[in-house]
Amino acid sequence: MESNNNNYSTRPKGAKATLVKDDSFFTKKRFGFIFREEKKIKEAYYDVTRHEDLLSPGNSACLGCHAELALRTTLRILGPNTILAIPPGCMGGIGVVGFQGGSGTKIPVFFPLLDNTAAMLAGIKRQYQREGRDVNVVAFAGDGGTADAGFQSLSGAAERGENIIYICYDNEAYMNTGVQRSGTTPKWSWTQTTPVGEKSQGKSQKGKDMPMIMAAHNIPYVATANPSFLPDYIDKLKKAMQVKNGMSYIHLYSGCPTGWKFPTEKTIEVGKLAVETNLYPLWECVEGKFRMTYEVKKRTPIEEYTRSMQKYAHLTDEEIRSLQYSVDQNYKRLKDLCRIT
Amino acid sequence: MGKIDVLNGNKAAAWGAKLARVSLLAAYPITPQTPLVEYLATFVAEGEIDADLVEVESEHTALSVLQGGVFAGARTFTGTSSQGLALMYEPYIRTSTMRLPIVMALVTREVISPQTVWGGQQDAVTVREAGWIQIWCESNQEVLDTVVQAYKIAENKGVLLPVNVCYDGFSLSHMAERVEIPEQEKVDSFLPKPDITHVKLDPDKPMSVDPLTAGPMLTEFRHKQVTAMKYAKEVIEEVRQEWSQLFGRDHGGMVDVYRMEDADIAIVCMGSPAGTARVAIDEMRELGIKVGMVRIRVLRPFPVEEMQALLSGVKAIGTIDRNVSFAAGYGTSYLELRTAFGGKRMPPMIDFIGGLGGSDVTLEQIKQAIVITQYVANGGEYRDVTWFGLDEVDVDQLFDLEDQADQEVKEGIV
Amino acid sequence: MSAKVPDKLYRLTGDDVASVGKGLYVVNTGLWRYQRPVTDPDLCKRCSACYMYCPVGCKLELNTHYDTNLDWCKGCGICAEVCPANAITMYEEVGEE
Amino acid sequence: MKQIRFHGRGGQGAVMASELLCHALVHEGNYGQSIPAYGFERRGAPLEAFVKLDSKPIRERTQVYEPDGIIVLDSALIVQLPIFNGVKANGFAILNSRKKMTLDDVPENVETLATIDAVRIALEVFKAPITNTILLGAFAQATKLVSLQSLSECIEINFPKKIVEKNLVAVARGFNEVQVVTRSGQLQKAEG
Repeated sequence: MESNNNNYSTRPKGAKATLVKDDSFFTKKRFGFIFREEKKIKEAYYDVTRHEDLLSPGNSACLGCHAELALRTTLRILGPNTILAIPPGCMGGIGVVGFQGGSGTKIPVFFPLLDNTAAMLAGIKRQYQREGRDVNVVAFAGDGGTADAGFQSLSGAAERGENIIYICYDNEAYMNTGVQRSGTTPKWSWTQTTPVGEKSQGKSQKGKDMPMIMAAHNIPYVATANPSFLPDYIDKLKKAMQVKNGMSYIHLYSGCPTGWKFPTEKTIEVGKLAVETNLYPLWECVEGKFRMTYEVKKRTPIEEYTRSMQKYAHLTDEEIRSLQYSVDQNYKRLKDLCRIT
Repeated sequence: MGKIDVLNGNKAAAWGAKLARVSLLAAYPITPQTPLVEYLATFVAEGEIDADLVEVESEHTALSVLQGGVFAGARTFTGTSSQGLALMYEPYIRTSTMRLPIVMALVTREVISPQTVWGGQQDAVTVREAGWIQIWCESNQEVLDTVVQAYKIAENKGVLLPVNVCYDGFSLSHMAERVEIPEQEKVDSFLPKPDITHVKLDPDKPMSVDPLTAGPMLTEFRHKQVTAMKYAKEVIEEVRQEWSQLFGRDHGGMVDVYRMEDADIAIVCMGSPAGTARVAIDEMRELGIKVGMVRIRVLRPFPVEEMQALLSGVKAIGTIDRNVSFAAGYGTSYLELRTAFGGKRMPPMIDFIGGLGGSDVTLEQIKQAIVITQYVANGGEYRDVTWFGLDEVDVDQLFDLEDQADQEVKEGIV
Repeated sequence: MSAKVPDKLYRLTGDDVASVGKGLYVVNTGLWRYQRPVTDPDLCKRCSACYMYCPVGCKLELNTHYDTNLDWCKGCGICAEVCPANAITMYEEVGEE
Repeated sequence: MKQIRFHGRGGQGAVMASELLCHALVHEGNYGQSIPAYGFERRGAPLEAFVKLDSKPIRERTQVYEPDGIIVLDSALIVQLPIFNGVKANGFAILNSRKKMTLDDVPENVETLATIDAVRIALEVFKAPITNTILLGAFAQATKLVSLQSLSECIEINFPKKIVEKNLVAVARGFNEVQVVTRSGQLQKAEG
């Protein structure tokens, strides 16, 4: 727990309130779920505060960055006995590995290449295992470093059963270089390389389902998680840390106010909507057995999600219906998987 | 006295790694390096090497695994060739900038296209600006000895650079010959345990590795890299001395010199053709041509001072290259020699390109090269670069044949 | 064999031979803020939601409520949004103390 | 320096034979080089391997173009391929052949001709047509360039345990049962 600090926040003289609540979508406040999860959040709070914040207090992440939140939480759960790989991407760009002779974290951290994260971690883990030391060896990689350029090395490491924790923060595009499409960019997303125009409605292909692909590698632990649902994520991270017979893979939804174009204070809410619409269900696959970890009682229409950000602003009703269909199909398939495994 | 065995180049390299007591291995098979991977796997499977062998899915990953291992303090080994090296290029450069003392066998081969799997030196010379030390071997004994020596050079605190032990694909990698395997205890006394701390990922002593580094700092690091490369020359020489005292074998330091004491002309080459050149030199000396050889044993750092000292006084130089440089259409050793003299007065020099795509540099070709170089030494004019197999080499025209000695030399070539 | 004494003075990199980071690199993100969160201690229920969801990790637990360390707060407004008690209000930074 | 060319098929053990011969030469304190031909040889495809031997270190790093003799592991290759190409004068040929061959059947530069029905012996010893060590035994008898004892010792050192015994029998039978004829007119009987 932090000690008291004299620099408390007070209202500057004459300053007006900036986020005025009314009924328009972008400002309406809808965080009922936090009431429901209040107890869990308090429990998670005790988990999180067990270790100090291992990330530098100041880094260059955008305002409202979901991934920065996730990374801070991740390190506080993993603790100081951890070696962290941050391949090129947003987290590297904001200075997590450091800048000019300084480190962005209080634990050992390094830049692998964009496409060799899992391989380098495998080498580190193998050597420490030889020496009989149990160290958390963890990747925190973007979707480009995971699903695209980094996929071969990740797939190889998974198949070889390397005992590493691989976390992908998926903000659905190459955000560090300024919003270009990636392999996980969903259909119809606007990006700088899939612009919307006379002959284009954004990306014309579906994104690849990275967590399912990793589950198909038959590794001991695969999960999806979302930093808006921190207690769920913390749970999964702890499970991942327990795995000793192969790779753990966690796919993190990672909202991006800059690249998706929504107000910075809405990050948690957008993430919440992704789950509540069944677009991004929270599940885990332990030794081949699928299980939902967060049951959505009544799914929210996908339109609420698409309307919450500019990257889908161009969608027609027809396209939204088609999107709804595919969301429902995916969800049904997942439920079936949970049932039959 | 060690054990005498018959080893091909790949097995000699594997023995070198075993004697160096590596703890982490990762390699992906590629012709002609493939047997090396199999030998390493067999050594590990039979418990002869106490190491982890990571069966990677590509060369890119092979080198990356080793980098991770070094970050955790491991002594590592891998090997590759040609396209594998090309695929490895991204982590390859970084190995030298991170100053990781990784040793890698580079079984030299042509690069495609055209589609080929055969020997040549194009792969290795192409990456000579990637910051690795490159040591070129002539025999399988040298391959074994050099792999062990390479760790001592690479892990020296003033060097801390990765080393490629280059040996010609097939000509050495698949050719088996008599090799003496040194005793483990003696190697242990020569090569201490690795102590790599300048980049170490250890939760007990956290640091970040390779943070963003801008101009002024990067300039200093680059300068340090170049300084280390220069210093490596001294270390290579020291290691040579120590090795020859302990094991009684000397393969040369930066260069390997043959019959240069009284030489009028010099042949300069690299890798396996040097062996054939020795035979050619002996034969041509019988016929009265005073020829010697300077073998480029270390291509990076380049033996600039050694070359100047050895070659300034000869009357002509003939370089033999199993590779080409696209800078000016010469082979690499020709180009590097020109740079080594840096505009200073140097003897006339001609280049011979041969042995590409797995063809032999034959005894006859080297003898021709010697005669042509002698002709140039005598003031004759000859084309700057001769491509064996492509350029017609008519040595008849070099002789007026009134002289009995000329007649003998001419007959000696074929 | 010992390490070679460098022939240049390395002002920035000292004894390091490769680029490494020792000591913490900190960006002064307090300067980024155009709006600041202000917590009403009377309304704060100490549920810790703001603490948990602050991406910058700049929330402070006090005896009475959760406050904000303005050295690092970037002013994203997430805390104000997630607070179930509506105890946090965002105010514009007007450039005076 | 003596140079020898092996002709065989992928899978018949020509490369293994060339390496074993090399081992035996080194075992005797000599120097040897064994060089497989480099290509895409698959099982059944004709291939070559080379051995160079000398009493001093061999520095030459080239393939063999003009061998002092040839060893042919597969009888069909005798008619299928120009196996005598480049063989030096006073050369030798060690042939696996069921047919009894005479010096009239081979080019004039072959001084020493050794024939042996290695397949029959192999089937008796291995129950499979593995002829490489049998031909090496025949080579030792016909050329005296290596001793049977060295070959046998190197088989014991280098071969996997379970095939050592049969190969010892094979190399000895090759040595003892080969028929050697020379141009100087003499029929040399196997010495037994």
